[in-house]
Amino acid sequence: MSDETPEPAEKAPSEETLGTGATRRRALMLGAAGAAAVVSIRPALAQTNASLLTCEIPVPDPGRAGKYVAADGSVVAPGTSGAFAPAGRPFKGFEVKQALGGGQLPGTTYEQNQAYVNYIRKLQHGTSGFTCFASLQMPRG
Amino acid sequence: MRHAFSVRIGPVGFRIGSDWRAPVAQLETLYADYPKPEIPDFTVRLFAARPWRRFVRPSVTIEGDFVLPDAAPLPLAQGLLAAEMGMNLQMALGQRRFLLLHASAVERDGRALLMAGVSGAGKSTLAALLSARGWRLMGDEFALVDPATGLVHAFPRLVSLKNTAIGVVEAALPNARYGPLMAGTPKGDIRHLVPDAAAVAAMNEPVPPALILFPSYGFEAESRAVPESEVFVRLTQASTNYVAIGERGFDALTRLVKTVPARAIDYPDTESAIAQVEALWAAL
Amino acid sequence: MARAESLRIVHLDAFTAIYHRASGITHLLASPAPEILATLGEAGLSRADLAAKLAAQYDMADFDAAALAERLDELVVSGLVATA
Amino acid sequence: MGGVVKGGRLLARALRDPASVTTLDATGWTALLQIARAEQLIGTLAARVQGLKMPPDAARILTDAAASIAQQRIAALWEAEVARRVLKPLGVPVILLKGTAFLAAGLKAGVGRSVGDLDLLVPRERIGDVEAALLAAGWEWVKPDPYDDAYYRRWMHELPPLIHRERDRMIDVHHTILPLTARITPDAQALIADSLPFSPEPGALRTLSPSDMLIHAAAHLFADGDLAGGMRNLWDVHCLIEEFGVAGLTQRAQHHGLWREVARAARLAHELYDTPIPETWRIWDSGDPLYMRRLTARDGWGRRTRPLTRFGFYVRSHWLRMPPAMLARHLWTKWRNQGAVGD
Repeated sequence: MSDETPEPAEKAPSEETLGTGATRRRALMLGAAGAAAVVSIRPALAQTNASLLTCEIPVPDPGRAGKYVAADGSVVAPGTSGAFAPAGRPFKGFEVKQALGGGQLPGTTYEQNQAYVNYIRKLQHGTSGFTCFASLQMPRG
Repeated sequence: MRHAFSVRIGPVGFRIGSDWRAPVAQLETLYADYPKPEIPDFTVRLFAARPWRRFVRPSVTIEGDFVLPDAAPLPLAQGLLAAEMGMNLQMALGQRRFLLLHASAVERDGRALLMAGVSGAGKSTLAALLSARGWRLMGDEFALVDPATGLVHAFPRLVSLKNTAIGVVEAALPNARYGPLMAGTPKGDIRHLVPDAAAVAAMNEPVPPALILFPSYGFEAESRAVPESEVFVRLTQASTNYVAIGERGFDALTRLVKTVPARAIDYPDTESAIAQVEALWAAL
Repeated sequence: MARAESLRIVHLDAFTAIYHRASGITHLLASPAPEILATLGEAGLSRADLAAKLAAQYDMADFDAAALAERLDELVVSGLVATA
Repeated sequence: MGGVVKGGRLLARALRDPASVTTLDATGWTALLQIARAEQLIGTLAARVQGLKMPPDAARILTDAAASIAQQRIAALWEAEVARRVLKPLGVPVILLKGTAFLAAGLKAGVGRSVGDLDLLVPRERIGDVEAALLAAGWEWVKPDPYDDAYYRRWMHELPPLIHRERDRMIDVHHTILPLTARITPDAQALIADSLPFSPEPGALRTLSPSDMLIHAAAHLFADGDLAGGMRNLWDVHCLIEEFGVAGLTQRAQHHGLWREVARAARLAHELYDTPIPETWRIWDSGDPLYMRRLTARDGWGRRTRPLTRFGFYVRSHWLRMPPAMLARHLWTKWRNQGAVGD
């Protein structure tokens, strides 16, 4: 079936291209298995996927508020050396999705990001943010 | 049908047919200052699903050009609500000319503020309160974005106030006109506020959007910028026709997201919300 | 052999919003999906050529063929990439 | 003038003779648009009257309708394309039916036509493979009710409807064009054998031959429903006859055991839309007036009128599909499962 419309030269100011020229030798991470990089927008009357992008994961969960997060993701006493202070705000599903794919959580240093991502990976059922995290792991729906 | 009423709200014409006089009489009173369409865009029918239900425990079934299955009938005392729900449903399911955003909108100095959010976030209340402070009410439920121009068109239907918001708005707008108080509806107590004369007089004037807010009620006052991708996703989910209008919807929404700043605001009470809105607007 | 379809593309901070003309579906892509799409192009490439071209263009610290296959399959499932 | 012609007849006149709309007043336009929407023919109407002089409100509403249909077309063709990609490895002939076929083939019947579900025809002996491939590619059962499921599998001419969990689109996979319970059994093998590919590529989707398309449209109108949406079905019949003529149609329809249905559809289409059919086909039988009343039963508010005719057709549509004992069992099971539904 003929379904290809050639891309016309667009005049809309917001129009951009996937151009690769400017990104030569930039780092590209393929990301972890199961961390989807494509979300399809569904009609609002049947929303599932898109809400994942805005669901929230607090680090750590409110039950352990104030505690620090160690490099391996475990929750430790405040002030433990080598561990990181709690995140200033909960992370959105889409931020976590990106971090799982090799990106970085906003407002974090490299090591802090690793620790938080490890924490999120270890989330257990019943912990705040688990449902959001679990949904992110589901392959498209 | 036995009784009929028609009205044009912003750019959209409606025709409502009813088995009963009462809902039509209420619509005639409340929409008295609105124009009539020549040919309506949408039709809503309010009827008795069984003939005797016109008289015995009369219950109003809602139908129209576009329907959701399993919409429960309402008692006749809530016939006005049935009519409004029917009109909203036609917009939500049938609107194809504009990108329809589930958002309230107000205008000042020729620019629009959009307030999007889930039900209960206070969209209608904030829009009504801002209208009491000199903003022009463009609509409390739907904002219509024209894909061709990017302008926001007004849809100033009756403002639907629920539960505690009724008292708050009545206090702020003591001289406004209101519909009957409908207690115990499926959405709680409901009372409709008639948009003021300025809102109706200017409803044909579209304006460019200048700020998008995502209010949430019940938290300490706070405000943060919302990144483009999140605004985009939130608005696709706040739109009932984004997918149905295809590439025009993509163009309209990406343009909106790229050109208009967006912030999420938390507020503990309406007074604080109004102050935050005015401050953010002043800082634009 | 895989090729990218006809698209409208707008970059939104860390994401790329893509309107796929043939399906009418909007997708939101995170890295590395947009880069894979751009590298494939509408002309298309074999899987081996895609891997080689990506490696030539980008510094790929965690490259492995299985991970690339998974990313590519995801794009195929979404309809954004057609396989021959 | 506009006051005389009402209901479905008003819509039929506008489709048959687009210039007739220039005589309509606002009330006439309101009724016409309403009826066209209710009959799912507003996109067709928009295409027919495009460019004619009309009130600005009507022009705007029809422009919106045309845009909406254009988007539906994209979604419908995409659904077919996804099915093609998923089923290609099976090496099974996959035939598009009804609206999607009209769109894909660029037929007149597809112009402005609304298309909802995707209807496919595949060989009966391969339907299990097709089902498995679709389930593996993200389609799911719509109805969890085991009675409905068993009913479909045992008696209908299709799989229970499937819906895609990402795209929310339905697909109906058929292996013939009438239920197995119907007393008529069309030659499904001949339908497939005479189907035509859309392109020479291997694995291309296919369409029924023009005669079979028309026969299917007629069968669908009378045997497979209660005449709901009949005006649109007849418009399909009209367009197919206009585009392909009627040569060989009689023999082919007789071969499938559907000549009676095809002849009636042709007569009704001729009556409503001036379809060009041979003089000898135009003699009405005693049932035709009833069908015509039923087809055009709409008021200016878009409501179905003439409820008695409607009820008769509802019973009839089930009667046609099932032997009486089975009908009783079906209605009993349906009723039992319905529970209390209030008044």
